[in-house]
Amino acid sequence: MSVSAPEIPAKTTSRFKWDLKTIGPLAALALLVLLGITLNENFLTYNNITNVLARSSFIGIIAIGATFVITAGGLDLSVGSMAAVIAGVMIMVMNWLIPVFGIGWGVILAGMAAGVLLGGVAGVGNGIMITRGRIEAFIVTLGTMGIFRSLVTFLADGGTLSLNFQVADVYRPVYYNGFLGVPYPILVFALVAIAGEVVMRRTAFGRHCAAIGSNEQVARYSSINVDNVRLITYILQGVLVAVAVLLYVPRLGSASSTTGVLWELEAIAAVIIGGTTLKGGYGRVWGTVAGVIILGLIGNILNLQSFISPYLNGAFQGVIIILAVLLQRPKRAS
Amino acid sequence: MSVSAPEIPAKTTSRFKWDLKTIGPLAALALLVLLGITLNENFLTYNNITNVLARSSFIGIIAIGATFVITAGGLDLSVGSMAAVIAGVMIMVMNWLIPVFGIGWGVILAGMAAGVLLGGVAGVGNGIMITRGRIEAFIVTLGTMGIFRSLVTFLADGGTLSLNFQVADVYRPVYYNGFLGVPYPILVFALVAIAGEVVMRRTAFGRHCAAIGSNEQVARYSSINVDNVRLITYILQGVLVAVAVLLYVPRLGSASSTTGVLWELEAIAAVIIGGTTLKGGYGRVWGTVAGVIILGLIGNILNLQSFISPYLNGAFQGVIIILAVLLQRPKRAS
Amino acid sequence: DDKVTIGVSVPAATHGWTGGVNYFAQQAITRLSETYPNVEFVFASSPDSPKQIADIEDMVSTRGIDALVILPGDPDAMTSAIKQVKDAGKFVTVVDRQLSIDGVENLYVAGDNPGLGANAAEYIKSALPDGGNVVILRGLPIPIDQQRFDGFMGSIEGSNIMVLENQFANWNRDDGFRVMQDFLTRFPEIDAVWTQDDDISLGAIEAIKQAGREDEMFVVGGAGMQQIIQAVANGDPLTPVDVSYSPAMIATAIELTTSHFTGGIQVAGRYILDSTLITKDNAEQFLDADSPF
Amino acid sequence: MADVQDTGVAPILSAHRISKSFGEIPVLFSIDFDIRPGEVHAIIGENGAGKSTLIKILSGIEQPTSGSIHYDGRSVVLPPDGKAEAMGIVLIHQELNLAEHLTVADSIFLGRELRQGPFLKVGEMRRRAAEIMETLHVHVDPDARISSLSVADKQMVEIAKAISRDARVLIMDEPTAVLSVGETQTLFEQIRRLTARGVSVVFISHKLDEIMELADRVTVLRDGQLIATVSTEALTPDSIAQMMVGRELSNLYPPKHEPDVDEPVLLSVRNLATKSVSDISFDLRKGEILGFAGLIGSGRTAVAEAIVGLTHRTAGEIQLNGQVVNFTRVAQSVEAGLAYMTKDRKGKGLLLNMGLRPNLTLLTLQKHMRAGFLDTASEERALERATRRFDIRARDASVAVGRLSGGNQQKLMLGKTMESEPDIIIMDEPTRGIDVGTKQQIYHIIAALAAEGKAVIVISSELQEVIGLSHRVVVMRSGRIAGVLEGAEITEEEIMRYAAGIKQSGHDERISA
Ligand SMILES: Nc1ncnc2c1ncn2[C@@H]1O[C@H](COP(=O)(O)OP(=O)(O)OP(=O)(O)O)[C@@H](O)[C@H]1O
Ligand SMILES: Nc1ncnc2c1ncn2[C@@H]1O[C@H](COP(=O)(O)OP(=O)(O)OP(=O)(O)O)[C@@H](O)[C@H]1O
Ligand SMILES: [Mg+2]
Ligand SMILES: [Mg+2]
Repeated sequence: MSVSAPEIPAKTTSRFKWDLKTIGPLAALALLVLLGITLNENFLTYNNITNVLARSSFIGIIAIGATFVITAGGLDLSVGSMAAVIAGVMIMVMNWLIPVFGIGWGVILAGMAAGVLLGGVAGVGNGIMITRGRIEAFIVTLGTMGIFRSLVTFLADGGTLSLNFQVADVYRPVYYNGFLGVPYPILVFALVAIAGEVVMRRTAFGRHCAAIGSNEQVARYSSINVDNVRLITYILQGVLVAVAVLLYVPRLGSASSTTGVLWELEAIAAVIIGGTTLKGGYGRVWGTVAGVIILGLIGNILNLQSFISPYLNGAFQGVIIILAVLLQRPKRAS
Repeated sequence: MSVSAPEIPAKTTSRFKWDLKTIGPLAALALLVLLGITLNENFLTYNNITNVLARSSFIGIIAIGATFVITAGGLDLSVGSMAAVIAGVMIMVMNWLIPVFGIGWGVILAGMAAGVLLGGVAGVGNGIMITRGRIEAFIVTLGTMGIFRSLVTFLADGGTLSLNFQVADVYRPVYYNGFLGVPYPILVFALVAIAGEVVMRRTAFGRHCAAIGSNEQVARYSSINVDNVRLITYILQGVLVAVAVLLYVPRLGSASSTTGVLWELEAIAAVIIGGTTLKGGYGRVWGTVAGVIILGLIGNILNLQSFISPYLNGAFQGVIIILAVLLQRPKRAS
Repeated sequence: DDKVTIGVSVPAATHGWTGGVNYFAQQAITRLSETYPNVEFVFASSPDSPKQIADIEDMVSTRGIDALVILPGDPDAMTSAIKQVKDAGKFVTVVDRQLSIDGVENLYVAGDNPGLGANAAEYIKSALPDGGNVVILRGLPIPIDQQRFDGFMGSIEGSNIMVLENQFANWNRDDGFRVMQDFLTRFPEIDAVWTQDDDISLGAIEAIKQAGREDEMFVVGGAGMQQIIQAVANGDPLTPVDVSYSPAMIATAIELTTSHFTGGIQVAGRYILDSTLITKDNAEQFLDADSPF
Repeated sequence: MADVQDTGVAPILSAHRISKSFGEIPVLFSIDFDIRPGEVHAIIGENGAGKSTLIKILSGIEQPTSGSIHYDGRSVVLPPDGKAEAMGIVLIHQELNLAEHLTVADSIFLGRELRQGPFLKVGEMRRRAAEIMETLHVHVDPDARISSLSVADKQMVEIAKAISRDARVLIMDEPTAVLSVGETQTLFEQIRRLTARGVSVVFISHKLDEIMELADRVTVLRDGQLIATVSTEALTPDSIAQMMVGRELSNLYPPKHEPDVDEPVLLSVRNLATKSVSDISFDLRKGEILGFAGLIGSGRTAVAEAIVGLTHRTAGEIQLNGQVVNFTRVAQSVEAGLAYMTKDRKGKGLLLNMGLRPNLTLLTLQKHMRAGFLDTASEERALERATRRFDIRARDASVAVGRLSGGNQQKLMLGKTMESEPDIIIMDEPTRGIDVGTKQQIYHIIAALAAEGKAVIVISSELQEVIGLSHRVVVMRSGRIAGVLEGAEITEEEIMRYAAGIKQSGHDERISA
């Protein structure tokens, strides 16, 4: 066939299209920063910015895991309770091991290892029930949300599990100190975000997540091991929850039945504000990072002013979340 | 070519397939009832059963609305907060109108009208933002959830809004009394459920909900007004939240910022336990009713026994929810 | 520059009592801002510990507070963050809940949680000298609840009062109603109900009335909600007493802290507000028509 | 070949100087088109020529960028979203347009349910649906869910839905692409019945014999331009093809080179059984093209899916190069050099919301890794190669695959399967929706693969294709092999005899013939 069609040359579109959908979360972020600057001269100070970013890092790291889960068409409601259990167990393990290792990094590293292991196991549990048990992710993780929450209440005997003070003193710098003036939580968050973005865009796993979320059948026919990829997203989520907890414990030094309440909602909100589709098939990690920072800034800005009654904080938050997504709404489907 | 296919004879499947998927929620329900009977001799008493059903009726009525929203591929996270606002406003309206109407049914009917109106308006708000604003339902209703919750906190000044005692006395029978021994809340719940089932199965609206949830494009090309049908599901949800509140207010005569917390999760869980698919396209109201009663019974059973530490209530709940859905899990997709 | 900024941080109004805390705090702030124009208040109300820590961090880094009045939602979780405020040279007043290390705060204005439980237990023992059956409707599984519960159980120990069962009613009326209904189904003989919180009491009372068993038992709550105090004052046999645990303690703390800066008096140390038993006789002094709680 | 002269018959629906662009990309240039009462007007053209776009404009689904539409002589703006159905303009979309969760009866009446007051006449609709399906000789339960139907049955539901509408103009976009001969004939009967009543039909197909059989007039599009509208009597399949692709089309099928009898057997299937097929045994030799014929639902797809591990097999043995294999996942079969291309490109083949590149390489991402990361440049190169080899025409390379023309989607899927460089390829309806020009090219590719020493199984409902390509043909019927034909036996009549169960052979003697 020699006569080829007089094709309009395939447009070499630039890789990044700077359309509304792309800049949506960034625009919302920029507007919030502007608002912050107007409200308070201290807004842009080193202290304030590092404060906001450091405390957003827990949700941030969890939300990056959620980006993968959601992109692959799943959902994990259990992350907040999982964080509480992991924190509780970490604290108990560290307290137990003091007689063995003495006060010092040995105990902390053992605790960290226990935490990451537990996160992985919790992820395996969720993932196995969803993939092998073929139960709706919403239900499985709603169930484990209750189970984890109960577990931490039970372990803490209804109260609070507190880390031994001397150990807490050794551990505290992991949250409060930093490297070259950047607090460790921000560094870890940044590293996880960069790694997450690379995995999503530049590895087969990331591509497979999107494929599964987009059309599970097509993925299966394209020789993707759908169950395994899904399972891995939940394990990744579990491990990232544990990583977040590694930074959370030195900040609070305790865990109770109220630890991590509603984190799941915040994480999912951040993911969707960032432009990932809730039904799966398309995810972007950098968007999630923007979403997390938007949520963090909303809280910060509320503290910078005194006109809004604290009773109405939630309303302000709600309005901003809707506006942030309004900025990137899709055009009417053709 | 006249040779017609030597077909495998058309399966004449009976209208109702009594497969696991159908009887799943009923089986779970039956097992729970059995468990209850074993645990406590009073379980099957008239009092206990009417107690459980009557207090499940709020969530039940809301969950029936949620069945339509979810079947049409939507989601409404704001129902709990919406219930709180409606309750708060109803109480305020009734208290205000006492000087006008005096103590009596006039005030109550005015309050009811205000409640239903507000529910409808709230539904219109959610629905318009989702359909005309084309913002993801998760985000819109997460936003309004915050807004409504703030609003009721604000209206109650952080405390509790209480209905005038004399009006409350007139209104009380609406929750506590009944007709032929069946408490009114149960009657209303039953009526809403029957109406819901009929609308879902026997009207074009119900069918259009399923079509939209299954494939929006197909629905649109079948000249279904997708936006309008969606909008109506949210309005219906709002009105049903209001109906639930009409029964809630006479029970305790008060509303506060804690009213309706986590109702959205409970309603969605009931819907999914009932066999409706979270991603839309298939919904069944009777399943939702079973789901609601399952959730109600779990709480009841927990209070009727003493082996499980109250710290572990949530775990029991989680396990039962997962099991209830496990009973109706789909066969491995071909 | 004698301008003073005082930060006030309390938990969000997630149940009646914290609702009261929010109300009294804001009322005190409004009142004191008028009286002392040179004192500025920054108020924050936070749903959980991380958020509360974030709020006080923001107060220090962006609002330049000189003093902090804080009712920590979860004192163990808040201790090190509060210590940082102290280390930054701010005056710190802690309200209601003891931090997990001593000596952080300059001023401690406290309620007595174990005392709340013990007071209720003492009354029940005295009201049921021949013994009786008690059910307990607890709050949320957090430390305050545990302290109250332990206080109650410690006091009831050794008596002939029998605790049939305890369940969480999450400090709200709906759950109080629900749990009490089921307890009534389950236990044919209940002589007293301890709810440790008046919001729960209101729900439980409705359930008892519905079952028509209001003559068999009485309810002891806690925290001193106006509606219950009024009933106590009226001599309602269903609520013969209440145990005070006033959310207004936050106002006391704010006032004391303000006077530290404005009155030139050094304020420090511990102010413990007792949990007193409110009976028909002393109910009048606890009534406050303006309180929303 | 002159354009058809004005016959004086007033057209019922006509388009005047219609142009259409998607964003910057023009796809139709000033098209004139008209439909007369009671005629069958076919539109033909290469993949991506703009046929589907034109008829979407004629039914209001898309609005033209410029130009006008006249209906009954009056200039109209057609309402969007299928609302033109109320005016009597009914469209069957090229891509299946059914909601998977609904039942057959629900789907047929979707958007215009029969009601009694506010309530649906459920029983009535079920009965009418069954009737309509009966006239089409389709045996599906009106209560069956769409998701449980085969692609062909879904297409029949679409047809049922369309002919049950009160249409004045019935527009069908490649309705026969997934239908076998028998079903196509049933459809044609219905079309003739409708045209006899004065209904006008617009018919798009790449099967030129169908056009010759059915159409009164033919409009040819090429690259968005109107080439001609001519009456069918003036045409031969060759002349249509020539107008379509702009050159002579000789030798649609390449010459057959029978493999040597001593070529090794690459794939050997013995007594394979699944839920829907049983007792399947055959051999596939190196260099062989083995056709699978049979009526829709005869189990050809089921055999293929069982071999590659997509469905569970209940019995039987499969040998690859003499080794017993037991694939449970597609990845294993691809690894072993055995690839399967599905016939359901929308549901199982392509990710419609993604671009061409990720779709092309989805099956073979491992080939595009550098240091553990995806190498986009390498993927781009693969896309370039596939675009050339399979003549994939995307006017906008960044477009989501769902926006490609149907034939170009099919070509992309072919490219995707071939990316895995399999030794054995099972192609299920490989030329579904592909224009004759490209078909020829694909046939040559298949022949070339066989000549290279690969082995190919072609499952096809187009008998001509099976006959033209295959060295041997397996005919299936009701989940079993009814017969195996070779050489001169491979004729339309013989295949149909086996497929319809008129003739039956003990297959054992035939397998290794
Ligand atoms: N919504 C859309 N957005 C962008 N481009 C589109 C869209 N719809 C169609 N196109 C482009 O318009 C051109 C014509 O497509 P069309 O579907 O009309 O072709 P066709 O003649 O029907 O081809 P086929 O025979 O393959 O079905 C193609 O290049 C296609 O990619
Ligand atoms: N009863 C059934 N239950 C579930 N899946 C089935 C059933 N029957 C067939 N299938 C599946 O449906 C698909 C189509 O199979 P089918 O046998 O209808 O196709 P075919 O006749 O081989 O192909 P064609 O339609 O091209 O002629 C296969 O994946 C098969 O496994
Ligand atoms: Mg087309
Ligand atoms: Mg078939």
